[in-house]
Amino acid sequence: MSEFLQHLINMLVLGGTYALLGIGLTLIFGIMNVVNFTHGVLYTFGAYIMFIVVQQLGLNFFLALPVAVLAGWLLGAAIELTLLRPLRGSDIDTTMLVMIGAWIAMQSGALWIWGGVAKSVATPFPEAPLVLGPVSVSWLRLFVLAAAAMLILVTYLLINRTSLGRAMRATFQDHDTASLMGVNVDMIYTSTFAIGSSLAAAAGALLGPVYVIFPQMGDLAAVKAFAIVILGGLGNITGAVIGGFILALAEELGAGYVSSGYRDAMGFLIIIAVLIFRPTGLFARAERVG
Amino acid sequence: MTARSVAMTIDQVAVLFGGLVAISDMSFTVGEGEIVSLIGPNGAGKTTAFNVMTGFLTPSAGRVTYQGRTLTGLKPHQIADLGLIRTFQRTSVFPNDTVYDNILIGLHRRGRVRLLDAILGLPGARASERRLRQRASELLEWVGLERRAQDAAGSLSYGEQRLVGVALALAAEPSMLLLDEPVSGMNASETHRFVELIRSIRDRGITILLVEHDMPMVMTVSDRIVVLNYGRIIAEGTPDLIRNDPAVIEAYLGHGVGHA
Amino acid sequence: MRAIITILAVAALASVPLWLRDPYLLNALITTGIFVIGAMSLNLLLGFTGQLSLGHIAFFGIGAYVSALTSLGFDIGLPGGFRLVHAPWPPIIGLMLAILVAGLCGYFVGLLSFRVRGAYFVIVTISFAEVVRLVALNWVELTQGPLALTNIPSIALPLPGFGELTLRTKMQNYYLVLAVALIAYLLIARLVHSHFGRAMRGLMENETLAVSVGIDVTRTLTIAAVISAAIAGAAGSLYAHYIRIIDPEVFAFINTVTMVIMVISGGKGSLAGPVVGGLIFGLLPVALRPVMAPEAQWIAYGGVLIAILFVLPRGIVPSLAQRFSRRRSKATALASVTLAETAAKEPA
Amino acid sequence: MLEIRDMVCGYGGVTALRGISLDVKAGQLVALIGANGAGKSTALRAISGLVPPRSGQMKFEGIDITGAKPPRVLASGIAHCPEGRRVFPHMSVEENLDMGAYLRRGSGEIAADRDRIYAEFPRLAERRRQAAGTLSGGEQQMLAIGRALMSRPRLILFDEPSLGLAPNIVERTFAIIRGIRDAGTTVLLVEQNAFAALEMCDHAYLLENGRIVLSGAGPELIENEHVRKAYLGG
Repeated sequence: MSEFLQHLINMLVLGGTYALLGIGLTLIFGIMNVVNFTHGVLYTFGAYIMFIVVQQLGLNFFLALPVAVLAGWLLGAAIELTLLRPLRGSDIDTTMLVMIGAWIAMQSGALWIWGGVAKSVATPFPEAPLVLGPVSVSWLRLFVLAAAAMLILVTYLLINRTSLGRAMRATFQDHDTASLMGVNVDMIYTSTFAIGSSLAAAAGALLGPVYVIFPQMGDLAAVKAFAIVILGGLGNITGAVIGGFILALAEELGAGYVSSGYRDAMGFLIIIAVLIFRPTGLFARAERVG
Repeated sequence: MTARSVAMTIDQVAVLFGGLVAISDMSFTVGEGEIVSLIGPNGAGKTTAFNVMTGFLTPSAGRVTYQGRTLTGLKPHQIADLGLIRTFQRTSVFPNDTVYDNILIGLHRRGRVRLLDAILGLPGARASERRLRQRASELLEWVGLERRAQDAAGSLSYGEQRLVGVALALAAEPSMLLLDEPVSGMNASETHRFVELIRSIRDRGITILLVEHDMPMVMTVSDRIVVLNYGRIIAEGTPDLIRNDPAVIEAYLGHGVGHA
Repeated sequence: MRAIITILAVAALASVPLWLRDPYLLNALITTGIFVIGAMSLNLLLGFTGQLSLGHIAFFGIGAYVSALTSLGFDIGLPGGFRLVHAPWPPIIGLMLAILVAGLCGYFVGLLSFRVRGAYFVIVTISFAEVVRLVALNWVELTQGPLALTNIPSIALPLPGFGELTLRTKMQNYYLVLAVALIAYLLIARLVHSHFGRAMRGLMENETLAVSVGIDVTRTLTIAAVISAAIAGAAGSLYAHYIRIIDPEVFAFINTVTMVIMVISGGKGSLAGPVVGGLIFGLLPVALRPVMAPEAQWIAYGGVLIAILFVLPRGIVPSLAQRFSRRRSKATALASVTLAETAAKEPA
Repeated sequence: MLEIRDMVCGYGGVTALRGISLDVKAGQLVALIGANGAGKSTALRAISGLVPPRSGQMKFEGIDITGAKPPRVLASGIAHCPEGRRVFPHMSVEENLDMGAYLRRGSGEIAADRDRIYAEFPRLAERRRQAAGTLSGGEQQMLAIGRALMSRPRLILFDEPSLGLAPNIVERTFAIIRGIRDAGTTVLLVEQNAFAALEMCDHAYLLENGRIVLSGAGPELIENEHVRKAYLGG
């Protein structure tokens, strides 16, 4: 029983960051109809920003997170402006392949700059975990959960309570009519991609210090993000949050009770199972942002 | 109605999208060799009805039978195998292929050979290819597109694309043809030629169900007209009857259009 | 005209080992040839049915593992205390089984995944390949996991009356790969020019219309998937017996991407496209190796993929063909314009 | 108010408008009629900037708006009520109306305008929290009109407002459009129901194959032999 409780706690911590990853991807797909293969690289990028700010520049750990969010935002905007804007109106296969090209180039770039050796980040949190009865959780992981929850909340409010968010939702539902309402659709696309990218970078910056940082770390993260988005339904933010926690739970249970080697297979198995049995995602209101 | 045998029966069909009623309780029949038109304002459920009849949509209630067989649960290609073939409202061609190749694709039902025979190029498969090519040329001549045979279908005018769509449907050897707004986008002379074509199709024993907005055309070509409004049938009968039906005039024909 | 070009190309390729003595280059040509076969099989799906399968390497890898295990033998425990022991069989049977098993996998994957299209289909295929990779990595008893299967025997061709010929030299393997590539090319060419090919093209261009004239989507796409997977399996088998060592990294996503680049750059939907694209992108790393660090090569790889999609979205072969026959190309260009226009006009 | 000169416009290889010139005078209701595919919708889409014109010139209140993107056209005072209503289905009625005022600042004035629209269309007020996709066709049409009004336009473009609506709703819609004109907003109306459009307009243009072939006051066109034959069925 206590083992199960421990898995639940781990699930909560992991699920928060997974949700963050999923929201970014689902926003970009939902609004722009682009399958963003660079999502994992942005995750990696966020983690390296954390490493640079904390380890190389010696600055404050808590400052690194907003820096990573901002850097992710800028990189995302740059990708959108250079690679996606010129291809507006092309079919989804073309943008998907272009994103794959960008992924290969950027990941190899990370390998070139930082090398293949894994890096770790020192954190200001005490080594000793917080023990609550039968379960324990590290302070760092608690911080990660809190930060992820805050970012999810901010994103939710942005989408549902601001004029920009309303314009994003309108663009998702009907981009021509949104532009007739005066929405600058190009600007919405760029912001959407930038916001999604900054969330991926934030997830990387949060999980980087928990694990280790290396150039290919984003690949699995990307797969997990895809699994989450498919679980929740493309374009569905609430679905992505729930999907994040479901995936975390499946991984915890898979690793705990089957074999730790198959932990990372859970995401793929979920993808395959959902697409075969419920192609619109677990939550029926699939085609929706907000 | 005459003593024709019934080809298709639409029996208490209803279609709901979410809470929206697209068709409510629709029942009518089409006799063998008859030309029946389905008319009504946009959104009245005409195309939805077509989609139900050809298996692209499953009705929420009721059923469609064709030549005694219930169509419920059949996939579109299985319904096509029964000889029930449709055309589509918008561009219904394979745009990147030549007109000739379009017809060859349409001849799919006729050209089935075993996969291995086709790959190995066995005589059976080769003979079948020859027959298909022969048939494709005949069909092109029938609809009057032989001069366009080697042009990409997507480069043709809308009117000509409509004809390709019909030729494609004919290639599938229909016993009943469902035409969805075939003359929209055609000019007067093209429409006139099309009416002739429809008659020649019927003369070969093919039953025709037509959805069309062009009232003069509908009034000339139809044996019988079914009028839909709000997913319900509000009138049914010969063109003369429909032209003078007060309910139809109010709901659809309006000012004077019926007197074409 | 087309036949002459094909014959000349085959003759040129066949003459290579007669004048090229550099074993390193010959080796590169053989592995490239194997990947070209894979690319041709991918083109059958990508170019002729319009389905972007990004898990294609799964069939290649399954072929490699099936063939290797058939010729090496294995001894594994099954649930309930049973053991499954398989004694080594000749590699040529391994090749046959590789084709069969990969084709079978193609059948099941096709059956399941064609229910979803577009982005979903892409993600299912990627996931399938990754799950297979994880199984290869974790089922150590069967696959040795990351330790790899080693000492895989070379293919031996039975020659009636003469015993058998074991293909040890590079030249022999070169001709084997060339022969298999030719068979695969002809098979695909026949298929796409047949009745089935037309059905596939119809589905790709306008699925609703194709269905309405009686084309069975599932059946047609599944046939394409089976043949495509079987050919990829054959390529995988050639790979295993030529390299003689395989590990789970054979399933890496980047290998699928390499095949995709070969197809897209050469020209999807053109028979010669994957061959041309495959030769370029198979040999480019060889040419770049002395002048570029591996990371830089990969950056260039990604950059070239993007550049091709921007500059030559239809691929090299169709673009060249366009120059040779202006009239035909005009028609297709116009057609694609009309298509774009309808897409622009019709609200989703 | 709106002057269009020799506008050519198309998609890809197809030319939908082959050089049209038309004028909309302030305070008038101008109708653009023609067959399916004649280019009526394209004309409106070109004015509002959804389709960039290939050549020609457009001026609104003397200011050149040729090639301007939709937000700039809207900001200059032209609203476009699109074909098929196109409300945002997953947004509430109120959010749809607010989208109409997307470019405006000043929440007080916007709220006041919203209340005026609710007063005009009480059905919308009752359903203000409901998702627009669940409204009936007629209610969606009212919402689309209300949304267009929320930008306080001086010219409204209506694209086939009667399309797919029941006859009594069509009647109501036309009455509202006349009301908008009577209240001082200029209207350019594209309509397949040629008779109704000609009856209510101040001036009309007839579009055939991407060209304007006829223009004149509504009653004039109704009497025209060619129009009677081709569009009024007699």
